Amino acid sequence: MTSPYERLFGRFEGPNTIGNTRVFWAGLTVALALAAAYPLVVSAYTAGNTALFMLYGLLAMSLSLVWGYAGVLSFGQVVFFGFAGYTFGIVSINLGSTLGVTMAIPVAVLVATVVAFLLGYFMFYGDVSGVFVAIITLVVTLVMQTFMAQTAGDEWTIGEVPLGGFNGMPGIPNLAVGTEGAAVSFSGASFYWLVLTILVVSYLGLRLLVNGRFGYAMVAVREDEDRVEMLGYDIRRVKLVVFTLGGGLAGLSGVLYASWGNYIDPSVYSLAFATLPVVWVTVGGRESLLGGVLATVAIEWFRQQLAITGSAWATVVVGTLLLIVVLALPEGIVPFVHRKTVGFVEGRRMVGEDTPAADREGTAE
Amino acid sequence: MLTTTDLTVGYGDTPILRDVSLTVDDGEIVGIVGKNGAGKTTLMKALIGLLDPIDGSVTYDGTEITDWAADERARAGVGYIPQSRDVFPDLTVEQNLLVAEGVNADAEDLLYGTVYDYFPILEERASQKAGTMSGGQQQMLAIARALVGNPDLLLLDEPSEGIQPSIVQQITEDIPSINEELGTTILFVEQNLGVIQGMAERCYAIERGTIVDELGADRLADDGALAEFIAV
Amino acid sequence: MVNVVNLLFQFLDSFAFIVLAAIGLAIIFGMMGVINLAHGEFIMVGAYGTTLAYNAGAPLLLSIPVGVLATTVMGLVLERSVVRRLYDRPLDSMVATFALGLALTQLTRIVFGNSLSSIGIPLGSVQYGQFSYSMYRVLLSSVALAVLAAAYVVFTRTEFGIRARATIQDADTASAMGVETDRMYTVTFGIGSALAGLTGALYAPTMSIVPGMGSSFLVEAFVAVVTGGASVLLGTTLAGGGLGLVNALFSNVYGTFIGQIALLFVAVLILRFLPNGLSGAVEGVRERMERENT
Amino acid sequence: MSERSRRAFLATGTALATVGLAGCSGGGGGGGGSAGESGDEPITIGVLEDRSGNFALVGDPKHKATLLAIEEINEAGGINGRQIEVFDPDPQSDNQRYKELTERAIQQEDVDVLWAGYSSATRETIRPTIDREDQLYFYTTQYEGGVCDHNVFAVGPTARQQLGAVLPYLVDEYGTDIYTIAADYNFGQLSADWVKVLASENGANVLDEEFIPLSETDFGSVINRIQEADPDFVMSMLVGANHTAFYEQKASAGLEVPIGTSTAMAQGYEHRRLDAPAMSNIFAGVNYMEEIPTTRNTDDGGFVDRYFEMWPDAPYLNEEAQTNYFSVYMYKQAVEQAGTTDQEEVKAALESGITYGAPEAPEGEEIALDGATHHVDHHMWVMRCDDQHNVEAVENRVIPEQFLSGTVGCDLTQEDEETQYTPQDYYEEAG
Repeated sequence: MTSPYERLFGRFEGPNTIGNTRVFWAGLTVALALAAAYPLVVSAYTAGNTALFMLYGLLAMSLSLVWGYAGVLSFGQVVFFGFAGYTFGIVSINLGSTLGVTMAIPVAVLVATVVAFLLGYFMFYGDVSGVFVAIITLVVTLVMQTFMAQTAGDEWTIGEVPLGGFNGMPGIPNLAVGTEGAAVSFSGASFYWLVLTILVVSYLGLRLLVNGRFGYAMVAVREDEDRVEMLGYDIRRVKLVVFTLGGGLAGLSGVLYASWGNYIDPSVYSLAFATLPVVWVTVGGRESLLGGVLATVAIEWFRQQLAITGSAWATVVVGTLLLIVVLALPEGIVPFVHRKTVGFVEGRRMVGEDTPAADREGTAE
Repeated sequence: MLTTTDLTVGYGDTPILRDVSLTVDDGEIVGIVGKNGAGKTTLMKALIGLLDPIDGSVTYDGTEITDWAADERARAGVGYIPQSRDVFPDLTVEQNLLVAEGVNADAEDLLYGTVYDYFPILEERASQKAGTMSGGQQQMLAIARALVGNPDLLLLDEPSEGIQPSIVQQITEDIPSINEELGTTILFVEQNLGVIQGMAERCYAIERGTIVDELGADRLADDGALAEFIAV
Repeated sequence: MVNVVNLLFQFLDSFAFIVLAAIGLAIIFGMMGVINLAHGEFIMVGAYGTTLAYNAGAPLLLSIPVGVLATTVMGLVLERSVVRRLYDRPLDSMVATFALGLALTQLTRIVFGNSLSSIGIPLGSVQYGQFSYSMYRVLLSSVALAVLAAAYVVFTRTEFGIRARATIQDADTASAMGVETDRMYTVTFGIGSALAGLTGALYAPTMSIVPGMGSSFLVEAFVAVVTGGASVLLGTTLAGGGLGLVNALFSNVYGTFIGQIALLFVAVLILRFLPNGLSGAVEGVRERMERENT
Repeated sequence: MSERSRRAFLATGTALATVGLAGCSGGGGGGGGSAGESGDEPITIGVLEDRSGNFALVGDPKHKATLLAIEEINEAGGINGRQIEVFDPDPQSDNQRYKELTERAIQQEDVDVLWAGYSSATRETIRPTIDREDQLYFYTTQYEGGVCDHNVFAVGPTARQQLGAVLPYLVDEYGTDIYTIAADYNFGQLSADWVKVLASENGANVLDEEFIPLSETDFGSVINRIQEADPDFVMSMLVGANHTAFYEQKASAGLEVPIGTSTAMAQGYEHRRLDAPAMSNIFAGVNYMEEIPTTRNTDDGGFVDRYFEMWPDAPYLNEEAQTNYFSVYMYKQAVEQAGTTDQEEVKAALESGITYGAPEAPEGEEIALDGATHHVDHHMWVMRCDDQHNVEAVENRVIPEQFLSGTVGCDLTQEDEETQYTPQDYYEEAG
């Protein structure tokens, strides 16, 4: 006997996600309704500005997936983000029509996905693991920054579009879907709704994924690679699939980013920007898909407010708060709050199932 | 020499050992027998200080050491031979021994001569990386390493596990003679009938995290009585 | 036309830069598994300490130890207060060190302004034909070699080094052997910090002293650590030698732009074909030879 | 041919602008008719200059000098009796932050005029927003030149003006063989092109040119290559903290060739920061340095005195700071002339040809804003640094903006454009 509730939400629920109650879904629905109404009550500037934070949230979610769920310490989500942003610019400006813009979206995401696949293939099938993944992805990021900053010359022109070196690539069009004459173009509030929709669809899609068979394999890989291997899974394949998927998501975020500012430059590959997704996800809670998104919006809003004050202490404050969160709340804010409130009972049950005492003793002996 | 009182140990809040009370006197060789998963390794880790007890106390040489860290216990004279040996693979044999020189900070001199007498192969291979040696050789190194600082008490965690029989035999003979020559008190965990009978003067039997029986010399000689506690 | 002396000097220069940029990072990463994203700021602190001491009237030879000391003390304090809580959480330690770096850069700016007046490069030049080269930059290569040798001796020939390596390989077992593992970590982190500080101190005369100066070492440092592989000192030496040669050769013939591109390209090739890095490859060969001999 | 390719380029530019506009739904209330016509409402000025991050060294003086001008104007009764308010967040040398803050300045803070950014990259980041909102914008850095945009007043000197001051002087003094080193990004590449143009105009030749990555700090091979080429002088358009190392390293290596530059000293005051004699025999072509000997600048109560009275701890008063300073006054004049802060009317007033007695101009002279190109005919100085790091003026004259007006025919009073021309266009025009 399945209740209507279970039929509707059952596949989105499981021990791998936080929020498996009616209250959660009701709350989420209310929150979404409020979020959707938000642009109606604020200025176009505020809506557009919030859309930027939300598209960063998608980038954070891609890292939650690969790091929080599969335990792959990727420091290079911005690589795929940047590849997609640049590709979107190159393709859309070259084609120069609404249809061209529409076509540039899947091409850009595909390029990011392929780059993630290649990098992932070479790491995981080269048996690189653990913290070495972090350092290799970090190096790829830094290499991309150095390389893209040097593409100022005429020889670095793809079609009609110069890569632009340090100055970056201006003139990237707004997102649009359709052909000439029958097109929807996104900016201001409509861009906000587009980002919100993508975010929600991605969130629900990832909940399906992590609560499905493959999701269990992912989490198992994170918890104990050797045991997963003994159970007959190819951990390299699991990691590669997750990493590639994460790259695609980061790429989608990069497309949104490039069209938001009509601009992209090599600073997307900088150490500072590369660290941001890790910061968001660490603060929000890496094992919570929603936590990273919420933390992203909150942190970016806060950082922007500090910049607006023009205070010299802005970055010192950011650094100090970050340090405090990392030290005081190792699991991140959202899982912490969840554990302290609704998840108390549920959480105990999950810990109990996940790591039975006898199991541990068996390993120890 | 060593006493535990109502010792309760676990990972997080989940106890694995409950209310373990045991005593080892000076110069004794005491065994602990039990099945896989009974809590033997947990006990050894708690005794050397790698796991913090949830409750109860540990007394060593008349001093309560319940809150002492592992390195403090080692320097107070507790030698430890971990399960599955755990030598430092990238260090040479000699360097492995050097690391443990601090065991028993009170000892007058280091026992390089003695351990090389017992295990001459280690002197031959002094500059070989420990990770490249066979399992038996690594076990000898682990024992030698625990002995080199001349400990007063030696904790041995399953010395026979995964080692070829000839070396198991050698270890079974060496340990009692170390006990005799150096006066080292020995507490070991084991599942191998021959090793237990060859070494132990008496034994505690442990099941599901609690001590269920104590076996004197007479019952140790009885294969059947012993097998009851170690059969998997 | 390649001038051999030019090439040699440029190689020594690149070698020194790569080795010194990487060594502090490599020791902290290789020995402790901590990726110190504040590495650039540690270098900056070394440079600031040295420059401030020099500007206060101390001779350069005395100012360099001041920079090293300042960085070491800072490293020890940070290890005790922050880093040690994160040993088993590598990405969290990246976030924490990133946050530290962020705050350090801006604090430096608030306290000391946007730049310090710099120290001139000492020692003058060596002349040969129509060419000349800065003596000091060449001399740094011998310092780099000396640092590598000293680090090698410390970590393989001293009791501290052996205990520290034992701790890194198996902290529990090491502590059960009487090793104070906490102290090993602290001291190792201190050594890594000191070397980062030394790098800053040594390069202070050759660079613009600004709060963000540390970032110019990061690419070389991380590339060297990754291509060097797990065996830290050997890896850093090989990376410095190999990448330094590539960089010098291509810079010499085609200019600094191609020199940088070539360096990055070779680094990618190494990662692709030698997943265990240069040191992994060399040790693989050595172990095979040892097995054949025994 | 050349005319056609330019048209084609323009067409692309327009198409892009249209795509941009097509996507803009309503856009927000900034732009043309924002501020009230009358009354005592304050005028809001947006000042986005870097006070932290990589460009803080050069950005901080820009911020300070702008505030000085505003304070002076407010104390003297404001503009048409209206006080000036400032929106001055810190963009932290981060282009993304610039983008966000520009949107905010225009849409949320409703600024009447905007000063923003040091690097060309920053300018290009925010220019789409500026043009979408038709925001009056002053870009004050010395730069590569060529921006012809009806919303942008690029009032700093261009590469052609800076190099045009120093290069002919060096040809006269030292000879005709030039070696160019430049930062490997748009500014450096375009500046190097201008060196070639100016070399041919002055009968000199460029032996070789080298573009150096912004991240490079090791100049051993560069120095060797210069020695091999043995030029009469070097033209250096190196930028940023990393490249500053070049001057120390060349001094240490004993390279003594004269160096002409448009970037060193006037912006990052290397002659104050570096140990002598790193900057010895370096000639900067600039419109302004703290040391230029005009009465408006260095006399008692002059610009330098007023600046350091307001900012006693400031390290230096740099080239861009002066440009920010005088352009605020030019804006004041334009508003007074237009009688309103309506941005289109203020632009028209600026285009009518404002002149101002800026500190860079000697007593009795003024500098003129060229309405057609939105650029300034600067009074340019050649400043020489000696081995004690003292700076003296060796030559000075007015050099008008020539490229946009003379070569490509940008006339914003006649036709609104949003283009940036490059030396490529120069060659095409020249045939």
